[in-house]
Amino acid sequence: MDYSFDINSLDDLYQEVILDHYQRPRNKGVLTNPDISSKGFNPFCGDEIILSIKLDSKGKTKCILFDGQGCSISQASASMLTELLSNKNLDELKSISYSFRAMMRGESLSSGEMSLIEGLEVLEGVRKFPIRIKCALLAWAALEDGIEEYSVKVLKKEP
Amino acid sequence: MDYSFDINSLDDLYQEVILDHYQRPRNKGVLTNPDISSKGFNPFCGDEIILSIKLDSKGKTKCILFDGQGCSISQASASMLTELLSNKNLDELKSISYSFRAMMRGESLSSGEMSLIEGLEVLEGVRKFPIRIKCALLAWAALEDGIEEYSVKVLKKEP
Amino acid sequence: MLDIKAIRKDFPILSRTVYGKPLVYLDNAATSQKPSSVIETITNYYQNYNSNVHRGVHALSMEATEHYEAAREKVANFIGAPDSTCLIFVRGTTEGINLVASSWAIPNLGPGDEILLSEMEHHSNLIPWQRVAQITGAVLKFIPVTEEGVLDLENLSALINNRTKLVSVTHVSNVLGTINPVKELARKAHNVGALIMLDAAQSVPHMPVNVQDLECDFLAFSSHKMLGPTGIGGLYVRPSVLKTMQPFQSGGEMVKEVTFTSASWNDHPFQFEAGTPSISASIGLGAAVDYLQSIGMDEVRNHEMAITQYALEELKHLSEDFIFYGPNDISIRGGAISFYSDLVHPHDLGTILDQEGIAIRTGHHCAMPLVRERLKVSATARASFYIYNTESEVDQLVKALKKATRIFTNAYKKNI
Amino acid sequence: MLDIKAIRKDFPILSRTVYGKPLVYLDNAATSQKPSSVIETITNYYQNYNSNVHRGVHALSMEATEHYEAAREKVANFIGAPDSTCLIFVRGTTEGINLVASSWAIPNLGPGDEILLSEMEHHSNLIPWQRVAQITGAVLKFIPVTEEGVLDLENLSALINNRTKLVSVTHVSNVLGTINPVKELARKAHNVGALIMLDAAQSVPHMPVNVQDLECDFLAFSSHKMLGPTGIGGLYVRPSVLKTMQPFQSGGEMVKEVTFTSASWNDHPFQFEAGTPSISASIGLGAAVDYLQSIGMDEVRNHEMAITQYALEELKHLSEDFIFYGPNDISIRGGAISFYSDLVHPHDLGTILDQEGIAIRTGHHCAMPLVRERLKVSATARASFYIYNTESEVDQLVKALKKATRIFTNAYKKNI
Ligand SMILES: Cc1ncc(COP(=O)(O)O)c(C=O)c1O
Ligand SMILES: Cc1ncc(COP(=O)(O)O)c(C=O)c1O
Repeated sequence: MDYSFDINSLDDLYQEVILDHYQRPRNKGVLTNPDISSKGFNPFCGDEIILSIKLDSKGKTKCILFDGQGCSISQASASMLTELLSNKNLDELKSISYSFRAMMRGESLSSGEMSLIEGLEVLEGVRKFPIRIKCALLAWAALEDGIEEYSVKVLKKEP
Repeated sequence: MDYSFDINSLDDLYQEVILDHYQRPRNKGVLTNPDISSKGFNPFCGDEIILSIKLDSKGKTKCILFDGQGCSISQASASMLTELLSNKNLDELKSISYSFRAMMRGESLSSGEMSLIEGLEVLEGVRKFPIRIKCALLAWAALEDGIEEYSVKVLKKEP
Repeated sequence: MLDIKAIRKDFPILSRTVYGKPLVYLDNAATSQKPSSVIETITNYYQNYNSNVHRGVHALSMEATEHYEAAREKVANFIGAPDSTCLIFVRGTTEGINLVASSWAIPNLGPGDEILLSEMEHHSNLIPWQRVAQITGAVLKFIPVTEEGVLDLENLSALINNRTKLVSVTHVSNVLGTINPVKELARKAHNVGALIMLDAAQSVPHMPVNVQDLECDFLAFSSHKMLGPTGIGGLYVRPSVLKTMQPFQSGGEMVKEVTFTSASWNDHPFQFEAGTPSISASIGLGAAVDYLQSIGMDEVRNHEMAITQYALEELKHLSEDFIFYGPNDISIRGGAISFYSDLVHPHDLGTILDQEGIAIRTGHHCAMPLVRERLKVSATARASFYIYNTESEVDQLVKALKKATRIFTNAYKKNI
Repeated sequence: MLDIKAIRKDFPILSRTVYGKPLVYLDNAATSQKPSSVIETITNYYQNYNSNVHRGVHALSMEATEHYEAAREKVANFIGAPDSTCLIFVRGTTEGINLVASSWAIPNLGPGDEILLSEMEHHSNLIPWQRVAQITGAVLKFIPVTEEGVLDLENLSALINNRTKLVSVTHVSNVLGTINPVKELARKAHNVGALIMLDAAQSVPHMPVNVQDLECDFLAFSSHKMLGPTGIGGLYVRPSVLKTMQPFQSGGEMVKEVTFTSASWNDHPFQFEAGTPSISASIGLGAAVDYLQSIGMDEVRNHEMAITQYALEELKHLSEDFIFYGPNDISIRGGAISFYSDLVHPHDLGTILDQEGIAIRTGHHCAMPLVRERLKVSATARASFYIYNTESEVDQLVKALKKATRIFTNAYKKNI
């Protein structure tokens, strides 16, 4: 990249929805007895996300909370994650996470994939600020780690 | 120094006397029971000088041998040292060594000092080759170390 | 008074733009910019006398060796070392501290011995000692940091006691800006027979530093923070201590005689410089020292006091959401100002300022325990100054911070 | 065929004079010269995007980080590493070997374990293992060197046995020029469950090297010997081994979460790169790799084979006092030729050649045990070639050696 002349719009980054989630985070907190629990940490900036998930008897997400501290992007992305992922099974969670990653990598998504991540498109503006992509992905990386750990430990199968 | 244009005369360095000492070293060998014994080693080029000195009852040098391997300058300087230093007491050895060092540093010597190191002037040409000065001094550094060690250990006094 | 305009002309990077806007570089505590004289010294080395040092009889090698050792002389002289044999070239402050940990502390410390640090240490002056503690059984103690951001010396006589073997503290904090009373600490340490190491990463570049004056035993600093190249720095060790130290890395250059099964060590400082050194960077550091000395370290310090004072005053005009860390007394603070606002997270501040061409640092500044456990935030924003910074740059900083506040305040208003 | 004329134009230093004579640089095994593209890359870094890496949200820091990591990619790709996360930036070969000694060998070896070296190792691949042996109780074994200057593999099955935990050998000898059969050694090592480390200081600059092809576990090399800046180099570690290694130096950059009393480690390779790295040198090394790849490593190797062959033939015309070391078979030797004459000591040869503008190296070449205990001399003279050397330079070398012989022969005649 050439940083000499590129001008990026801060409006793309700080969309209203994002700042809303940052300032009024949904589902913030920590579950006492979660089925899945996982932490994401970015050593370079110190941002932190803790996810805790309770599954119902069918293996679907019953309750997802996040906790943590960090910039608007990491916190908003986590908040949006908790909203979008309620009442989904683990395979669905993974599909959504992979689709979101694909979007953040700039890949073109199928309409099926697009519909999976409905509402998250507002985060696409982050792509213009490459250093901030990690912020947007922090909660999702934690989610994937949590599912993997759960699969290995609880379901006793390789993810 | 500027190495771009300086031209040094190899003749100054490789004077006949020096090459003579190099090719027909005087007093080469190792004493079995020396009073003073010392080794000089230059880690950067591997040159090595071993001095062994026997003193007479008056504390004067009775026999000085050198052994070792290395370049013409280090070996010739050692050979010349053994010739010049016979039948001298330790203080005289030190005065000669210091005067020689002074000459190699480019200091101007008194006529007394000059006469002390008579014959060693041929080594002054080495000064035009700064990297080789260490070669010329190797045997002398060993001598000084040897005297110091002898003073501390045998004479039990600080040098 | 510094002629800042003239100085700025010496730094090519200061005329570049970022997103079409002039660069305002306020990240000097992370690394400084380089004057042309330093860049040209490096170029000149590679174009005219590049060679390996210490082992060659040819002209290039002699020339390179002369310049390399002349640089060591300059740097030793710059920090007031008694001579250049007690100045070891290292990669930077971090390697300097690791060297002391490996070559002095591990061989000398044992269970129950105490190492005294402070709560405001950079990771580089913390984790090596955690490792030493783990290996030797020594115990880490910490001088607390007060609310104001200075060392709390109230219990110092308990903290520096007969078990204390080493005090290792930062001379100037890279987060709080605090200048610590290191000479006092040195005296207290020596009184109980302990040694003192100074992390001088943030002092040597910014103020006169004299190791004999400070009575320290070890002092480490980084070239890249003092106008010099990356990849080099200095470690001063008091001569009497140097003699007792074990080798560090091993290999070529640091040995005298070697057989298949044994080796004897070369004289210091070479004993501690295994392998081909960072020749160009060392010589470049020499040029940086020349540049700083031509300005005068007192002048450097005066300029930084003035601009820091100005910045502290101007920044107060920001919304009350902003918290500023570190002492207000300018005589005990260097040119780094950390701040935090709940409204706009430091990381977001960083991005918004970047769009204005203003480079500040955000995060934990490699001092996570201080930032998280004492300041109790996950990150701060930090502006840090050097000889080429101007009051007008401070004004731009304040303006951009106001813009950031506006973006988040407007959203906030909408969102409630 | 290389266009040597064009290549020489890329190296500014080659147009300088020494004592009024054109420089003939034949000390490439010690360090190589640098093309303009490398020098300009460094200048460009300092003039346009100098910044600390990995921790900044501002443009300069992002730009510097991109270039720094792109350089890592280039270097990893150059040596055929599976990806760039297993390429650690180190100061050079020496630090690379020290890292393996500290972070892998010391934690893994114990009394009775064997480390197999060869008798032709550089101090940098000997002394770290002497230290490991001392600390862990492991035992050093040596593959002998034959009269011809190659490894004597006759007793290899005894030397590589169940107690062997590591084989560490030089890929190409800096004294003898010998190219060792390292792939065979790698297989034998792996057969007994041992790992293999290659000192590739003299191979990576001069021939195609592919770590996966060679099946090695560790491989270290220096930038300054391959057209790149001083102060940087690479250590490749096989990914499965990398995961098991302990940290090396500690401080900033290599940690994840830090409290006052504990720390967790960052991902590799960052875990092994404590402190601010040699940013400009790493990026400069990337430019050196670009330059070498634009020529092609096969071409580099072919040129060196041709000029070494030519030199070996021409040097035979010298007086019979001269002894030449290393294999005659050009397919197993690199471009370094060591020689010795009782008539003119290597050190004197060095000085006389220097006066003709010819730079060769004299001494023990940091391989004292080989030179003193096997070749049984105190020093050798060594001419070593690279892409910019010409046959006419070889002719000048031979001519100057004849002059040296004359000076000493004439004296000899007079002196008897
Ligand atoms: C075979 C060999 N190994 C190791 C080294 C050490 O490399 P450096 O001094 O760059 O660490 C060298 C060069 O000096 C060498 O030729
Ligand atoms: C106070 C302090 N100590 C140590 C360091 C580490 O310096 P380096 O990364 O150059 O080794 C820094 C800078 O990052 C610092 O500010």
